[in-house]
Amino acid sequence: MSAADTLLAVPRAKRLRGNVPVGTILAGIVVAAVIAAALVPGLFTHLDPEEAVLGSVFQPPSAAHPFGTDHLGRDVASRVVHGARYSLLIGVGAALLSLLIGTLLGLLSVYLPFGLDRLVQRGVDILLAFPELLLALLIIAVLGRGPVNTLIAVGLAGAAGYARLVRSQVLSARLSGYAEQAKVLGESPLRVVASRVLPNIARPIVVLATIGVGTSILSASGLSFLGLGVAPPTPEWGALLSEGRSYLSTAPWASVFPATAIALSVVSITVLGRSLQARLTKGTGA
Amino acid sequence: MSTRTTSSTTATAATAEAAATKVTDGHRQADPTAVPADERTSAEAHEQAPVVSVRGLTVTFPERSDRLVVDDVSFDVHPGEIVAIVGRSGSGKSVTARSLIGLAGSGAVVTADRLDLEGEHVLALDEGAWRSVRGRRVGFVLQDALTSLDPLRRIGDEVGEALGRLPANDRRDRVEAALRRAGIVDPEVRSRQYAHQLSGGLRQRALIASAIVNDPRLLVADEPTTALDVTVQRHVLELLRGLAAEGRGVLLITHDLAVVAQFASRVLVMQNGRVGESGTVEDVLANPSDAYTRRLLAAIPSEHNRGRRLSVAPDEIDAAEIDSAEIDAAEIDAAEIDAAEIDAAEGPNVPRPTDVPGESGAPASAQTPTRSTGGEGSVAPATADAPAEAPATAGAPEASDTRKGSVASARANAGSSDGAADASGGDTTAPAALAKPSGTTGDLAPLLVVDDATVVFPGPRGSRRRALDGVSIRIAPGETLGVVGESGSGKSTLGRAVLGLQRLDAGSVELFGAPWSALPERRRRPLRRRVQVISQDPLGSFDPRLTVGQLIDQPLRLGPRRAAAERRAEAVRLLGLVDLDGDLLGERPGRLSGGQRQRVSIAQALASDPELLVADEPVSALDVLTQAQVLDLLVELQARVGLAMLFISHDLGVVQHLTHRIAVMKDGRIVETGPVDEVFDRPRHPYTVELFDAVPRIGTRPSPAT
Amino acid sequence: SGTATGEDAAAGQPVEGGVLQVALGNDTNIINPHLTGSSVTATITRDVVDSLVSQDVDNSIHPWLATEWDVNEANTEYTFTLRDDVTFSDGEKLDAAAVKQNFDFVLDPANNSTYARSLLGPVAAVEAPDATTVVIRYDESFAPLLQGLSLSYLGIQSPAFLTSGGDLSTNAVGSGPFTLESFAPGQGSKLTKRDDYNWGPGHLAHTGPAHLDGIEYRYLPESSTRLGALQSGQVQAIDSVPPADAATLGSNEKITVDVYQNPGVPYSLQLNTTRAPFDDVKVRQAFQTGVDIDAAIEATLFGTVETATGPLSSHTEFADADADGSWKNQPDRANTLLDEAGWTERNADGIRTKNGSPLTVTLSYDEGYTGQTNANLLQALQSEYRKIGIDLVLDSVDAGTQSARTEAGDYDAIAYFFVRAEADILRTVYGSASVGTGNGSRVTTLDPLLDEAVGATPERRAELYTQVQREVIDQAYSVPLYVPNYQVAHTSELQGLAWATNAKPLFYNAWLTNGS
Amino acid sequence: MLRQVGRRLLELVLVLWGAATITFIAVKSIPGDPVAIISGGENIVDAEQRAVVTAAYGLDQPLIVQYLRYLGRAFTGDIGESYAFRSPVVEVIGEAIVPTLQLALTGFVLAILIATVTALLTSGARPGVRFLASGTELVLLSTPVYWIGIILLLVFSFWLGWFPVVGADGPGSLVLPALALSLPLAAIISQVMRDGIEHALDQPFALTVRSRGVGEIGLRVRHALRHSLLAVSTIAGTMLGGVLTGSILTETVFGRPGIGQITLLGISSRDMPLILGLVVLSALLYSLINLVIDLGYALIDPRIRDGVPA
Ligand SMILES: Nc1ncnc2c1ncn2[C@@H]1O[C@H](COP(=O)(O)OP(=O)(O)OP(=O)(O)O)[C@@H](O)[C@H]1O
Ligand SMILES: Nc1ncnc2c1ncn2[C@@H]1O[C@H](COP(=O)(O)OP(=O)(O)OP(=O)(O)O)[C@@H](O)[C@H]1O
Ligand SMILES: [Mg+2]
Ligand SMILES: [Mg+2]
Repeated sequence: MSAADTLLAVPRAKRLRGNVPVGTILAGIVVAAVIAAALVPGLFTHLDPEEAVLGSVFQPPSAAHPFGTDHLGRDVASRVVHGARYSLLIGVGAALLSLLIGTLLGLLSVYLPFGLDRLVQRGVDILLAFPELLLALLIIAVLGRGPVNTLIAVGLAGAAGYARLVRSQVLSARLSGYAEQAKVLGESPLRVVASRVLPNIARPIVVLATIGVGTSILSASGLSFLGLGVAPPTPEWGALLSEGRSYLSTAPWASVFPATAIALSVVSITVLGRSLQARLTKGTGA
Repeated sequence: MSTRTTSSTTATAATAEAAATKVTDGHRQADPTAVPADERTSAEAHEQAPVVSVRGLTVTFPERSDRLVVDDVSFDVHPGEIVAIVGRSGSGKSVTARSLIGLAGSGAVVTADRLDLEGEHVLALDEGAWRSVRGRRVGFVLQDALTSLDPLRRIGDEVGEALGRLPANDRRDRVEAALRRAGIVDPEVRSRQYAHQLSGGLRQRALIASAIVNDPRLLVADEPTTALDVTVQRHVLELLRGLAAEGRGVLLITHDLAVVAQFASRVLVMQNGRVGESGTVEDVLANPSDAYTRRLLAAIPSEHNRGRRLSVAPDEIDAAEIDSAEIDAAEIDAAEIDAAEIDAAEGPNVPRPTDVPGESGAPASAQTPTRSTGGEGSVAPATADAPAEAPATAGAPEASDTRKGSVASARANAGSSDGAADASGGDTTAPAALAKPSGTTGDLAPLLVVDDATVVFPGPRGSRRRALDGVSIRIAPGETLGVVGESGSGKSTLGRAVLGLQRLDAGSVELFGAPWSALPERRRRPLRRRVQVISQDPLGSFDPRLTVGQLIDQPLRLGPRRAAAERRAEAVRLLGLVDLDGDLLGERPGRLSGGQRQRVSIAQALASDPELLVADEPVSALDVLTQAQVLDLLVELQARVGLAMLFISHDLGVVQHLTHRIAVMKDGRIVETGPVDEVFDRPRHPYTVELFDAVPRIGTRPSPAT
Repeated sequence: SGTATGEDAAAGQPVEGGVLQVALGNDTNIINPHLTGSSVTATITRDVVDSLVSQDVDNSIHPWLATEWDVNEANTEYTFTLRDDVTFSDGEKLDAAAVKQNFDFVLDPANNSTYARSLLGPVAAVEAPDATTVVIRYDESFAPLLQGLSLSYLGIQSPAFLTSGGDLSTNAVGSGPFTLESFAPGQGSKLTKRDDYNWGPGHLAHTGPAHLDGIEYRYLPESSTRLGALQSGQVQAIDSVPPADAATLGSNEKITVDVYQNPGVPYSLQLNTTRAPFDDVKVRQAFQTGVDIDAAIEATLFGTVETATGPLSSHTEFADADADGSWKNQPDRANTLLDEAGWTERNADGIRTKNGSPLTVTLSYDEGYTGQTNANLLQALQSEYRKIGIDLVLDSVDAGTQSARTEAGDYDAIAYFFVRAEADILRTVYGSASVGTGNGSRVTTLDPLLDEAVGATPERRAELYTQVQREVIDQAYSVPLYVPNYQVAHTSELQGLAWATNAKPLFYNAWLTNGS
Repeated sequence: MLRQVGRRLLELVLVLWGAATITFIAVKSIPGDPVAIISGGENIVDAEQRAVVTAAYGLDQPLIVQYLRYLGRAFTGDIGESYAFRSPVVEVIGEAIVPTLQLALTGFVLAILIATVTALLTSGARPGVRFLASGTELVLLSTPVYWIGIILLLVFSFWLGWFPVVGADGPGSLVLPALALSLPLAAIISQVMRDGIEHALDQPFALTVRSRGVGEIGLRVRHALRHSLLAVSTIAGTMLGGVLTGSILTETVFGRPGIGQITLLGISSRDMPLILGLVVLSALLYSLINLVIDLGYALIDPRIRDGVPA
């Protein structure tokens, strides 16, 4: 499922009005915590996420190890905290990459001259015909594993969806009254794109990118689950969940906490994205 | 059929007074004194019991605000009569109507002393009981026919929906019968079609069919003709009249006083949820006791008030209300013109306007200027001493040189930035009289020449549609050409072609004596400043991110190099020109009212200092009072800035009010063109005749079908 | 749980009937044992194809399809006498021509029978002088043949099937106690009993038809799923028991965990001797001896495996009886060795450096093949090695990349094991012929010893192999970790489970207590 | 009409060709030795064997020749033999697609059912109910699908023992995987659907319908639902495309055979013909689904049938 498709699924802004404030604040707190953990993990934990303590494997949650320890005696809490950096890096990076490539392709598919626009369009069609996961798997197979490669794979795989959305936004912005009005006023086409079309499609795209961060985190965790994402011992959340799931019956905490971290972050990011959308649409009075 | 007594006017006046008292008291309950009076009246007047009887209806939406959306409304609808509710947008007309079927809206709190359908109190019905009222005892035709039919279902299914469970055959028969009764000639075919396959008029008929399929005693029609062409509108209204004649009560909601004048027997004028005035149509229109009603009447544009202000400042009216003996000339002027329209052949009970030209300051009822006979400057200069410096010129200068002079001076005037800067407040500046070209445009090189323009669009399923088919027009400097015609006749396409937004498949557009449509966009761009547009939907033409100031700055930046402060000053000046406050510069257009938006749009267009303005239905989205303000502004600009305009509208009154010449379009062709009065008075083409005939006019009330 | 037993101490009398459900943790794409080296294929087809000979858990060879055989002195000529009453499940009769056809098929490179062909060795000719006699000839001595013949890879399949021209990879037709009813990659296989079977392997008492009506193998890759399936009784047996759960399972009375220690080369780190840092024997020795391997194994495999003591697991024939693993866990010695080798400085992370570059060891592994448990062990070791200043980098790649790297020598260490009851496996792992593929240490110095051993007498072979094993440890070509085992966890309903020597369960003899 | 069909076909061929080309380039740039894979993965391949295999699979040819040959053969419908399975790709895929289709379609139908019921029940409901519904949906959308699968397994198969987990046979074994697959999908669809229903309920025709005495249920089922289907079919179409390969995760958790499994295997073993086959399959499916969506639109919306903008 692509970020673009999720966006389509986003309920129209006004729907959420009733429960935005509390939810948004909570979501903001969660996202802030995740960002803090990514930047300064030391705020939350002092244990080394990669240090195996062979004497203390599978300790249930306790004061010393709030989330317990895993199959190598590593502190799960510390791994989850340190994992925020990788998951967030991948999520944000992949979303940005998708956004960049998608916007570029979307613009090119509208504005390139000499029929090249249609060429780009067909190219996007071809990319769309690849299921995202398959594309990501292929890219990983070519590039190898690792956080950066996962980022690239998820980002590239998602780009086509963004391109489609950007294209439709550009098209409708170009046909919009204000773009036409700018033309009547005598603005040059390039200026119309730069100062009318782009800024106006920026809103939905910013929302898309925000929600895209969440979806990218999910996609990356899927790759890790298949053993093709980030390689251990890097504590990316998907990898943690993937490792931990083998011990679900012995040590549920090794997988439950990473799973919760993923779900909670993605929910919060999505909630933020939606309230952002709500605010952006409200601001225009449309 | 329906007869009225003079006492009904008194009764309503009493109600209105009572209501006014109540508001000052802050109470919401219906004033008991108001009701018996009306009841007595109806008991006397109607031998039959009313199908619906409402007393003291109040509706609030407590979740939204404490405002009384409907405030103490009382009325009856008797079998066989059409009762109209008029009022501007948001005055509570629809909510009132919807309350009759228990659908006032989600979260609505409805109270009433009485809400009786055929004698049964229905207010306290539960949802299930309401359902058996809807569609069975009350047929409801909602506002906006074009979207009131489920586009995904067949007409037959829609119409038959109110029937409940029935054998398929019976159902089909009854659906077809209803369609036929609604004036659809081929119900077998139509019932299998979808809404989009029907024209607007047919859709409205289908909707009416779905409302009467169960043969309800009351039919409520909420603005049944708003989106329709005048010709279609007329047919639909005739149909309603026929249905009433069959013995139904019809509650007709509209904002068009002309429709009321022509089709209703009684009318309620609503304002802010309250009934400002009610009574027989003749009484209310001819002798409006309520200031608001008078404003509404005054705002209707037509030939007769051309060159004069349509909008009357509310304070003038308030002043008038305080002392009705000293009625201001300005409003009387408006009232008298409309009164003049009321056909002399009306029933004997109606107070009749005389055929004597009125004198200024005379009481409204006595004011009856002669109907214009088409001569220039025939409008009586009835308002010489009006406080609003209303049309100071009775007749337009006839000589072409004078006209030239007037254009020149107007442009010069516009050029000096302070010349118009003080144009604020509707009553300080008088719009100049319409400079009327006297058919001698030949001596001036035309600004715009459209020659044999043809535009072909690909239609559905590979078909091709000629939106423009060999259209030729020309507009001289300072001249306003009105373009009228039914929907889809190619008016907008013509406008877009003139703006250089629509490629021509054949023919040419020349602007300012040079090729235009033949130029590549690159070479058109420097000339674009000289031809500007005001659109029907100003909001859509504004970049939603920009403030009013930025919007106006947009063309200024593209013009001659100027410092930011200078441009700002210019923006303020332009806002002043359109009668807006400079404070609005920082506002976003989304938060402005419709009239304000349209003014901003005009200011933006003027910022380029254009010579030609294309106005595509610039007022059709506005309610009649706002429309009046914008039209006044345009008239003023015509004179002061000497703008030439291509004015597109489907509203003949508006066109007549504002333009010098008109072109009538049908199916992409111009079927008739000429000076506005000439065409209006002596239409030659049958389509023009039909078009003009269909326009409901106050005073052209045909005798009701009995 | 227990170690290898030839045959479960059968509690009570066998019950006839019932279909056994087995969940396997790995899958195979190809079910024809001639065409693949997949151990899953070997497991499943062990009950479908019969071999010429069978091998008991004590490594002794017994008759099966061959009633007797004769090997010449030089180990260059093997003559087999076949049973004459055996039929394939498609009705074809087993005879010498059929056997010859099987081996010729395997030997033809076009058939891509890579693994089976390597088991046959450098065959000069296969002959079928009469209907019940098969002769296999070599130009040079080849001792390991009999053990190879006992594996299902060289099981005899119906010649009619082999020449049918159909899709050979999705079917196998043999003379075994079960016939392969269906096979679906990614899903599993179904076996049904042959009622007329009467030629069971010589090392088992039972030779008649199988007790079970059928066996259904299902592929359940998720260990938690597999385990759950067993615990909830949806299957009666699973393999690849997750070590972490083995203990819990052991305490469950209804479930038995049977373990068979794999013969062959233990799971080992093979150190690339051709490039730095492991071109320096001192670094290799330090790496081999510097950390507490056994502790890491204990922690990550929860005591479910035996730790390795030498290059061959202890019950492989010719395993060095004196190997005791005493080379392990000598951090002081390792530190001295590293100091001597010049890795004296340490960087901020505590990693030793030499001329400014850190002591990094890249271990390239294919996660699919390696599996979660081994990956855990490697991570545990990584953590341990850091203590003596070695940065063990775990580079997880996919199978294709891994094979390319192995080929090109682009690694410092790789980890794998080989299952083979025959010490000749040492030639694959340390012989120059397989440098780049099997020989991860890329050593060529052991060739004379290994080549001589292939055709030598048992006594000489024992000598030679012992010498090889000692050298592998002394020169630190390898760091043996643990002896992989094959674990079958099964409910108490399943009885009579036996083992084939390549550590595969044999269900021929098994039964379900509740029958059908 | 004929021209339309022709254009669509041409587009399809173009997309297929593009997808196949990209895949060819990608797979050829995956490092590793295809011969080793062809020869059975873990095995040791000697030089003689290598030569035979290399020649047999044309791997000794220049890449461009391999590419052209592949295209040429693909054009005649022969997409080759899988390295890993040593069977024709068509057969391998044909076999794997059955369980995947079963899973995907069941999951999809289930998702639509769940979504329809929740959307109908919660559209326009009280804020509390709506919050609960949309909150649940959000959580389902934000939880990794495989984790949902594992939890379902744990609860319904291992603890409660309601459903078997193993394998792919019998309808019982389909329940949990289909449910796992359908939950996130249902979450999305029900959001879109509820939104569509509420949007439809806001439209003038809804009031008209009410004014005919039709009850809330009738209004929703007969009118609003159908309107929401327009939006739903767009998203559901793109989802369905994703479901087929998205089942990789579900298949892995539930140990089901199918396209997901062979995709993973194909990629990890550089099984070029198989991957190409899979890509061509998904491109075909993508085009097919788009076609079906377009047809579906036309079926739902008569305006589209007539080529009139809605
Ligand atoms: N469901 C509702 N909830 C809250 N406020 C409502 C609702 N329906 C109508 N209103 C408010 O009630 C007032 C009257 O609305 P109504 O639709 O009756 O006006 P109207 O006279 O029919 O106007 P128009 O000519 O534009 O149709 C408006 O201010 C509107 O915002
Ligand atoms: N971009 C377009 N593509 C195809 N057909 C078009 C396009 N624009 C207009 N048309 C068609 O051309 C015809 C003329 O349209 P136009 O908008 O000029 O009519 P109009 O007179 O302005 O009608 P209205 O009063 O409804 O605004 C119509 O039939 C319309 O459907
Ligand atoms: Mg209304
Ligand atoms: Mg138009």
